[in-house]
Amino acid sequence: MTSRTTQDKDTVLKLENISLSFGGVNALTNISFDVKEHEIRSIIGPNGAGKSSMLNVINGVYHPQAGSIYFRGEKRKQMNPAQAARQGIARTFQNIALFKGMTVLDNIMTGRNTQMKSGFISNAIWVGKARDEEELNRQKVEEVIDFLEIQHIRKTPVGKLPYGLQKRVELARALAAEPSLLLLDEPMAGMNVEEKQDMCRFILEVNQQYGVTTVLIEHDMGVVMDISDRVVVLDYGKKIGDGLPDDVKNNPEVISAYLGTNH
Amino acid sequence: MKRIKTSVLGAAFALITSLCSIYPLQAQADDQFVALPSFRVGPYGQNGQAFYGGFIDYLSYVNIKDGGVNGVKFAWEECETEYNNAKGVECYERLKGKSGPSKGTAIHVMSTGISYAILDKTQNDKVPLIMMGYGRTDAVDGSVFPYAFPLVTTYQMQASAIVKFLAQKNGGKLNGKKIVFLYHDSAYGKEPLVALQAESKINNFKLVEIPVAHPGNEQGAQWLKIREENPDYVIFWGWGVMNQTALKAAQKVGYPRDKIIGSWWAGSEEDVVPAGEAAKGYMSATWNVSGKNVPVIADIEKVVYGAGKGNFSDKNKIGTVLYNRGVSAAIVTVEATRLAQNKYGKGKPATGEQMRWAFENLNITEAQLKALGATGLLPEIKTSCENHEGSGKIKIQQWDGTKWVVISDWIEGNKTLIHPLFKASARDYAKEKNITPSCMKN
Amino acid sequence: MQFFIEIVISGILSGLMYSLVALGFVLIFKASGVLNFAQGAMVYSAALAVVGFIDYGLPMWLAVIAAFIFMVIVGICTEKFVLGKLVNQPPITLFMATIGLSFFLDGLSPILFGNEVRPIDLGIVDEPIQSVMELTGIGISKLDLFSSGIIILLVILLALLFQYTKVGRALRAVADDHQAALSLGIPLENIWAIVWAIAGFVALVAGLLWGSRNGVQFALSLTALKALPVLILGGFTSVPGAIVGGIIIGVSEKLAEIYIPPVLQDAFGGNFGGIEGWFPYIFALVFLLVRPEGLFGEKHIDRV
Amino acid sequence: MLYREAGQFKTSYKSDSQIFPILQDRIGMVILIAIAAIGVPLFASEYWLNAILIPFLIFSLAALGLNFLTGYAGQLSLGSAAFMAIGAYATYNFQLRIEGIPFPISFLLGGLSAAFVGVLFGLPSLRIKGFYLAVATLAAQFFVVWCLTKFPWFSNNSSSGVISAQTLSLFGFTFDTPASKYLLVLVIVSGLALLGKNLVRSSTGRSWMAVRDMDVAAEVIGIPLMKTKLLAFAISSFYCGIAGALYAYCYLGSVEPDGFSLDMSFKILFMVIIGGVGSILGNFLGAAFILLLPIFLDIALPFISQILHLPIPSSVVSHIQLMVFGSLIIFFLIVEPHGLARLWQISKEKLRLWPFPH
Repeated sequence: MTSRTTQDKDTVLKLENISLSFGGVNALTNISFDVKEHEIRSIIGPNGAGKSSMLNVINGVYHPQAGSIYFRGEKRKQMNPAQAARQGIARTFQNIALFKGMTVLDNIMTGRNTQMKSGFISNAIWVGKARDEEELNRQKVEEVIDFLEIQHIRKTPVGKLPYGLQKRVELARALAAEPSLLLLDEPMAGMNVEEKQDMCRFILEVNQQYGVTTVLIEHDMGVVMDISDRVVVLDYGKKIGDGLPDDVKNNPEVISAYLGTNH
Repeated sequence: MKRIKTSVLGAAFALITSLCSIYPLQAQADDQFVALPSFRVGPYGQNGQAFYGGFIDYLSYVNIKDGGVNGVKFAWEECETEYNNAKGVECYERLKGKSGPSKGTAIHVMSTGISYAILDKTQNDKVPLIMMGYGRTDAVDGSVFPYAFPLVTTYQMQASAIVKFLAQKNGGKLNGKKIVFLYHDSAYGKEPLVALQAESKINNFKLVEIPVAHPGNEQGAQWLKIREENPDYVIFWGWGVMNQTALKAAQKVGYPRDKIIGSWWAGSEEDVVPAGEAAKGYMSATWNVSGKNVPVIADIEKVVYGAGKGNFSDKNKIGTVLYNRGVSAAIVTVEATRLAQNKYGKGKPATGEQMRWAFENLNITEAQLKALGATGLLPEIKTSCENHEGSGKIKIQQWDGTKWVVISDWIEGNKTLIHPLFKASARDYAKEKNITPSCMKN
Repeated sequence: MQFFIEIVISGILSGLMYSLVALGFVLIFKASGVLNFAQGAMVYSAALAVVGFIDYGLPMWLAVIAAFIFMVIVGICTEKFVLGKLVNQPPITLFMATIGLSFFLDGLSPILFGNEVRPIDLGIVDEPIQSVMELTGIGISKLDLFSSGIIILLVILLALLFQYTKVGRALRAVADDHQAALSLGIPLENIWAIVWAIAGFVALVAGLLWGSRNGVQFALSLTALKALPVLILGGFTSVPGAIVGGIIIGVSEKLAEIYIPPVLQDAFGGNFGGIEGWFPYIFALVFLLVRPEGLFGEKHIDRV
Repeated sequence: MLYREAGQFKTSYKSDSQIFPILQDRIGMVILIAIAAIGVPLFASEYWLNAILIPFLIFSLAALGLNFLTGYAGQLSLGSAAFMAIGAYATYNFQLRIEGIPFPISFLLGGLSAAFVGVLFGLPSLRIKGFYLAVATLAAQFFVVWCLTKFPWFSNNSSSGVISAQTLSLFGFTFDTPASKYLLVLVIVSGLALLGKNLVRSSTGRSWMAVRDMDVAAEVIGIPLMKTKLLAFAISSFYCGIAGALYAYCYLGSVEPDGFSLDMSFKILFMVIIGGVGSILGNFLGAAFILLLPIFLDIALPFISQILHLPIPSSVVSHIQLMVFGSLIIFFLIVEPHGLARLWQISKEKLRLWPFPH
């Protein structure tokens, strides 16, 4: 069931009093925030604050018990991830979720799956429709590959790649879908400085060149404060802060959350 | 690791290439070749061992004693089928290639499934397919199945004969009696159904059909049902593990064993010994008697094993039901060869066609059996184009806990009732395959 | 009615026989997360070993002990040479490895112990208990009753082992969480070897009981197929599940075998007996769709 | 030296996405096809055609079918033989009951029937995974065989439940000689293999592999699990169905339901494992290996026993076969989970460098 709402156009995503629990354990309680067009919105917080759960709610992996989600003005209680993907929500995962058995190229090609329409019969026959479509999408994918500078590993099975590159491939897969909303779950976790710099560059470029709205979960405060437009702070599944990076930085609650409880 | 892998690869290709070099070797040109796709392992390996052991022992007996038939020695080769149809086909193809000039004297597969699978092939290759007490029974009609011979007797005739036996026990009639037919749920077990249904009509006894799924090592429910039905007799069409399981299960529910009467594939030592006490009193049909008191069996032990050419390392299988059945099958094959040579020239191996004629014109009389020292081992056999069966007679034997005791004379099934059934089903087959039935002259 | 009771009783008794085989699966699955398809082959091997050693001239009790030792060796070798080499492989791979193992055993044991069909005599005649028979007209097989007794005894024994011995505690720790167990300094290899040995013992008991029921032959290794639906029903990790599941399967399949074919016969004609072969599977499958975690198995959520 | 791709540049995505990107492979393939299509029928003995090559091709096809499901979509199935049975019996009935239907149509329909049943038994895969599913597929195995045995209609009321295949003829030409049957099988199998190859390198194949490798992630990037899994079941069963029809019509000639036993399903599974999970070529290698091994042992072991002067009775031979089978499965799972296909690749890698080690 959907209903038009009277919020301003350039809000891409709006969450209202989201609550999520697993068998009595509350992961998220009564959280509301919004994401505006073209911004980089960061979600920070100590471990177990419910950041990943938040993303899982947004793209329909988890279904909140309470609250409502507005995506491009469309209200929805819940949807399954595939629908979310078709509506242009792409994401990466905290611990890499690439398809280990496949090459980098194939992994990224799966990102195009929502765009590929030809049925299995024409796929089997190959010549003609399916083949042209394959080529078209291959070009798109190659653009992404060039953009992320991973041409050299095109044909390598992802399992064989170092961690940093895998993260990058995962981003590539997400971008290949040409999403309007990109969810990044700790894209820089476990990276060295250079890798982080690259990743930041990519995120910013994606956001600026292609104007992709981005929701980012990241631990590295420095990074967060540099690149994000606005920041949400979660702690124990509750929202304890929301606003521009500087405001958040000086928010006493946030400080206590980070310093008081030493995670 | 790498080294292992490459070596594996090497091995794999070595295997495949070396296989390409296999080419069917030709058997000795002047031998009479018998193809034996046998089975000595798998669920039914026991039965195969005894049967083919006997078969081979008799062939070597003939070779040693009288140097074959008119100087033509017998050659044979086995190929393990594990009672599996696909393997059977592979074996058939392999063996038939080796049979040289006498293209497949005769082929014994001792498996209804396999005989079905190679029926058409034998037809095209002109190799007589001998199914002694198993296989496609409507092949009795030689005008449709010129190369297939369900010799001696068929499941249907056997079932009919068993009914006759039971009738005799009840002073000639079975009116109002109840008989359970407990059968292995396969081609083998289903063949007799038509016969029994027909018999139940004319003898008006109540027939209760209870199938057992392969392999039949769990029959609790079936026997509970039988106990509930409490029939006068159980006619039992089991095979392999199903047999001893049935006897055990019968004991479990307390059904008297001497009211159970099995088919000839449920009536060998291999079937009753594992059941131990439970088997005592159990009856079964057979078309060949067991024991060493048959002259030829004793002679085989003396001649063949005396010469150290026996097929078994230990002789305890000699004289068992299936061993003697193997010998009987071999006797018929040898006599057919003799007949073929008499017609087409002595001293040279007979071809498939010639053997076909011989099998279709067999006439093994009591006198002949006596001469062979096989009196009472198997019934007289007289075949013709209309009758590839040739006998249709069985005896009934009973297990006394240590050995099988024959308790009846030869009983013939109700031909006038059964053979028309064969004709009908053969006609259907002919129609389905658009064959025009016709008897071959020679 | 009396007939119905009889069916249920015999169902329960033969159901427990399935549980016995299922038990072997559960033990190994709990401890090492492997669905050991070779359990059936182990039952076959164990039974063959017993009769084989008897043929070699050992007395019954000695043959049983020898067979047990044989099974332990098999178990340890499996751990060392098969599963030990496959650590961190996906469960399905391990499962397929055990299919391979079952073929290996089906081939090996007949070579060692001969493949003639032989009976095992436990000294109990498998016939209905007369007194009960006369009293109620219900036939209860002595052997089955005896077997059930043994099985219950075995379960209690295992329960005690798990509860009160050091090894048992270690086993449970392993079952709960491999990593944690490792961090507690429990050497997994040994634990697994022990589990396989126990599973071997269970297989031996199963082999003896099934063997005395049907004689020792190849079909014993098919008992695995009877146990699988039990596992689905009871869950792969639950001992009580195996017992209850076994009973449910046993009873339901017997009832089905007796009461469903006539119905079908009226509907379609022809003879529809022999549904025992598939009924437990369909039954378990339907049950799964309703309750994917089985009777006693615990639910789990996909984390991302 | 010979086997080098040096100087072969890909100038378009088309040429980059060829099945055989390397020239030598293409040449090799052409030669292979030529031999298979012309050389073999001319020179192979009847034994080789009937007893080895035809079943080899048929089982390759069945293995291919199972590989879609297990190798690519990651759904372990132990019921392949059942779907072969459906294919065989359905085809038989279409031939029997529809007057003058050309056999390719009835083969197609047979395959489709198998696909339909496959989808039915695939439905549980949406709720249950791994072992539970594997065991569930056993339900298919037993139930289907039972149905075919029990409903006389399927076997045209033959008293024995055995069906014997009608002769195949098209435009007046009848396929009755071994060579003609072989060619028929060859055409169908290689055709389906090509289609299969296309399928697995297309978006369909990628979504299968995605589901196999991580279904949650697959769903998140917009791959509908249900559709993908069921499609895998359908196509897998279709291939098995066709294989079954060929098995009945071009190999055995007459089949009974019990022939399509659990053993056969396992055999096919082993072909997939040993040949190579998730590889097209692998199915052929695996089928060759599993089919030829027993025949090879049949012939080799007696030789060996003669050389070593220790008598090996035929029963022991077959038991040794079982052991070798089992060991090989385990061996491949341990040493090379990707089977012969991967070994073939490795050796090609070596060939590229040969004779220079590095």
